[in-house]
Amino acid sequence: MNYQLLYFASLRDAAGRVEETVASQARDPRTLYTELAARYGFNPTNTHLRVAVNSAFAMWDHALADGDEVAFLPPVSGG
Amino acid sequence: MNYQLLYFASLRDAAGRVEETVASQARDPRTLYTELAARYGFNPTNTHLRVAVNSAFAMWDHALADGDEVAFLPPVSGG
Amino acid sequence: MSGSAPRAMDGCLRDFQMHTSVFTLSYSPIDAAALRRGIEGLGIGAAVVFEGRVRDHNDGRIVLGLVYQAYAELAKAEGARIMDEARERFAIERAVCVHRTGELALGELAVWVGVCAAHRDAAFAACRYVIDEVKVRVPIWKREHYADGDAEWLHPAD
Amino acid sequence: MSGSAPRAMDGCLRDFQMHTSVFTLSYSPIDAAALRRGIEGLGIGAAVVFEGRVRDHNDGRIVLGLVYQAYAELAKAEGARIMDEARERFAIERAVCVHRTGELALGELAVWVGVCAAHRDAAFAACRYVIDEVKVRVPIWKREHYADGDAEWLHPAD
Repeated sequence: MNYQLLYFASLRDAAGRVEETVASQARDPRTLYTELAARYGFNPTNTHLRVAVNSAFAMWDHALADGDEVAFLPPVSGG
Repeated sequence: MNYQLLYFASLRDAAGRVEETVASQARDPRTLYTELAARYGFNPTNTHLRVAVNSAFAMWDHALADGDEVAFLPPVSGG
Repeated sequence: MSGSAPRAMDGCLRDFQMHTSVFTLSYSPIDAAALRRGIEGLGIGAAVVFEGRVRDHNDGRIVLGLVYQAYAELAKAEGARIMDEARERFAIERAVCVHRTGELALGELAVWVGVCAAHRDAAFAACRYVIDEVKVRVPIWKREHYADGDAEWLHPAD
Repeated sequence: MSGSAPRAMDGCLRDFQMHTSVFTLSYSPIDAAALRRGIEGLGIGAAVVFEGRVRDHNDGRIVLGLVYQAYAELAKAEGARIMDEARERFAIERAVCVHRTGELALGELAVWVGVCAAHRDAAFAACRYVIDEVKVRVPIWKREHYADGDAEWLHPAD
């Protein structure tokens, strides 16, 4: 399936891109993150991150659909 | 002794004056207030009031000196 | 803007590093924008401002306006004590409070409290402390004018 | 002033009686004076404003400036939820929060929260609630530039 990935903050710097479309066999964010972590050198553990699918917070085992927009969110530091 | 009296809020309305100099035998604010309450129809009990002498909060049994400025302060309602 | 508040604030701006606290009375309208500039600064991460305004109703009665009367000398002394206490109790940089006196129309600012600090905990706590203490300790009295023609001094039971 | 914040505020002023809460992001500098006018009103006795600003130091390092990056769509949605929660939990009239994005210089406003209410208890509590929740829930990230040439994203441990 194809996913629209968005990257923010340190993950954006590590991936070297703001967004991209990836083709992946992953069916949930957990598996997708593991793929991307291997590709870009992200921290392989994901316990510090949150997941958003289609601009809404989602669970790590959320069932992804083709074309979904997915973002892995580092701890926030606004305010 | 002569005292410089200042009146505020409802006591100013009841006394019909902002300030005045009074000659009194009173030697403390408690006695002075009793005199003024009788003269102007103030509430004879003073438990709701505070006393200031020479622009500082004072006790009801403060020893007054000739020329002291005395004010009896109703509960405040600023802010 | 005339009145003592803006002048006090100009002083803050001129002597930027001066840690200070200011309490003043203002017979003329309070200039919130000028006061706000007095609590800015490069070392300051957080500012909290409280504004008390004249409401059009109180306790179910329609209010047309009000008068604040102050025992000015004692009010300024007691207000200064409160500001000093706020500086002692909380890790703040500056605290400013201006209380209006005289006749106020609906919507006008009655009191302005501004506190700045490195962090927001102290700024919130100090701002709250100042307004709470000012309301119960500073000799200022409010007389409300009501739509029914009545007017009265507010003397909350202690 | 351009940006969505002033426009949101104009809306508040036009429809005065509308009880509302607003969360926006602003790429241009935050106009605190314009925002403040959005929380005025004749039924309002208390207003509390929190301002977060760019400090010249953090954790002992000298800061030269910073960048806020936001996941805009989710940030606006989560921010709106926080404002709604504040309205549900506290007896307030209006709550407004604007968070800056992009490059900020020292002293610039990073975030502005304004709440107005009939009474100060609710105004203080709601203002505090909004900034506390925004800081931990809204997907916005800060990258500080330091005097030693380093720069890093701040990702506080959860």
